[in-house]
Amino acid sequence: MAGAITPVVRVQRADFDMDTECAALAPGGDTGALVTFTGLCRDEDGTLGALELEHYPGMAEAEMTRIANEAIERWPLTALAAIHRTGRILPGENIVLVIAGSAHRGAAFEAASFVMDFLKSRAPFWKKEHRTDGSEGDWVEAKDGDTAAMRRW
Amino acid sequence: MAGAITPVVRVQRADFDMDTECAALAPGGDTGALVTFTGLCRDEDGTLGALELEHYPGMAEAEMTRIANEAIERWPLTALAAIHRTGRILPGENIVLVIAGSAHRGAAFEAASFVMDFLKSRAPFWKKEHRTDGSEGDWVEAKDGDTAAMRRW
Amino acid sequence: MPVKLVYFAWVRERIGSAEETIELPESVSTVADLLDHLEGRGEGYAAALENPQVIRVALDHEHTPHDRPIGRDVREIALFPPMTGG
Amino acid sequence: MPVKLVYFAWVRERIGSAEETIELPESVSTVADLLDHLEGRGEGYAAALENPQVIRVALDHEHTPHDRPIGRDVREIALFPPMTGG
Repeated sequence: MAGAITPVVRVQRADFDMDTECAALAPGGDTGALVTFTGLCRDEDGTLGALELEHYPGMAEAEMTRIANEAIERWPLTALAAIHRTGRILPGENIVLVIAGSAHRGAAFEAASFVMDFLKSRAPFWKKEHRTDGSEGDWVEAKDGDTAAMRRW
Repeated sequence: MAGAITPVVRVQRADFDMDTECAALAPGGDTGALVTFTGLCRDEDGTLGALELEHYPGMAEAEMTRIANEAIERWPLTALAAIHRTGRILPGENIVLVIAGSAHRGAAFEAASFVMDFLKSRAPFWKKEHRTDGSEGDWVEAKDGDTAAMRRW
Repeated sequence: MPVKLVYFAWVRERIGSAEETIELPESVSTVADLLDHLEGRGEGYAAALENPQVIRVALDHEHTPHDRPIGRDVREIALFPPMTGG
Repeated sequence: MPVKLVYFAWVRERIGSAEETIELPESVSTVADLLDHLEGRGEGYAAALENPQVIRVALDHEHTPHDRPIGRDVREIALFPPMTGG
């Protein structure tokens, strides 16, 4: 890549859609591969009413930008975006979107996977569960597997 | 997974869009991760006028379905689609779309990557290049790296 | 027994035909035998099949190695170069 | 020197406050010292910080290990549980 690209990083309450975000990236004529990752709110067999997504304003964007720039250093990317929602999110709704573009598919897959692994373990977001039975749910606990996923890079 | 899903497999001239295809899959409440791969026609620094995509009707769909079903056997997927365009495709246009949904991100990333690797080396499609200088281009040659990519699975 | 042959990409261009139906001679038992037989059918075939090891063959829509016999029930045999889709 | 403390998720809930500005005592040099100091400030703090090893700390928006000194120019210190975004 001649000249490193600038990643798109956003934290927002509103939903996003993939086609709009990919088009906005305008990844250019050298892009042969575009990988998107969308993280969705699972319904936990009907027991989950909603997730409440809390974040650390300022640091969330800063940390996402650090992760994105690390990916841009490691792979020859033509486009990179990381968008994370906050607030109340219902089962089936989108939580997070990562887009990685490159000339070839290997770099696009790896960069998207890398960004997601680091987002999970390093970006300051926390999920609280609200149950369909009306009881206040718990804060979601971090998974050991997520730290392991990050360490493989 | 209770009950294996049925993959969506299509060969078509028309373009596709990711959001429509993902919505049509209706991946269900257990889907926490949705990975898409889009293969695009690169402009080869302005020298490529168009790609002509030839395919073997009948076998293309059959082979894509075999690859998709193999992925469904190997990973706990909630959704899987593979859509490949044929005919004349201009630089910047879409060629292929793979979508893989799962409860967790690892399976979705791996399944999408697996399907792409096998599509490249096993699905009967061939690309011919038309040059911007008007000369008839060559048939694109298969890359050794693509066979290697397939063998890692 | 008549069998339909279909050709794709530069195999099709060099042979100069997209499909034809031929009678398989008794001497043709495996896929490799068929490629040998076809190569002798003229200049276009010879050009298409000069490096038989790169030619991919599908029997009734399934990839098939060159050392496999061609079953008596096979109806369509496809010859083509390595795939470059995706 | 006054420093702004911000709390998130169950750290915020247990402490019962989202942010406050305190004067860092001379005895507090590292991040670990700060956690020790805060734990003694009352029941809510004790509940939030009973397992200090799980608490993540950011100095001016950067993740910081517990053994690091807190620089004199630090303006905002955040305490929170392990992240669960994505």
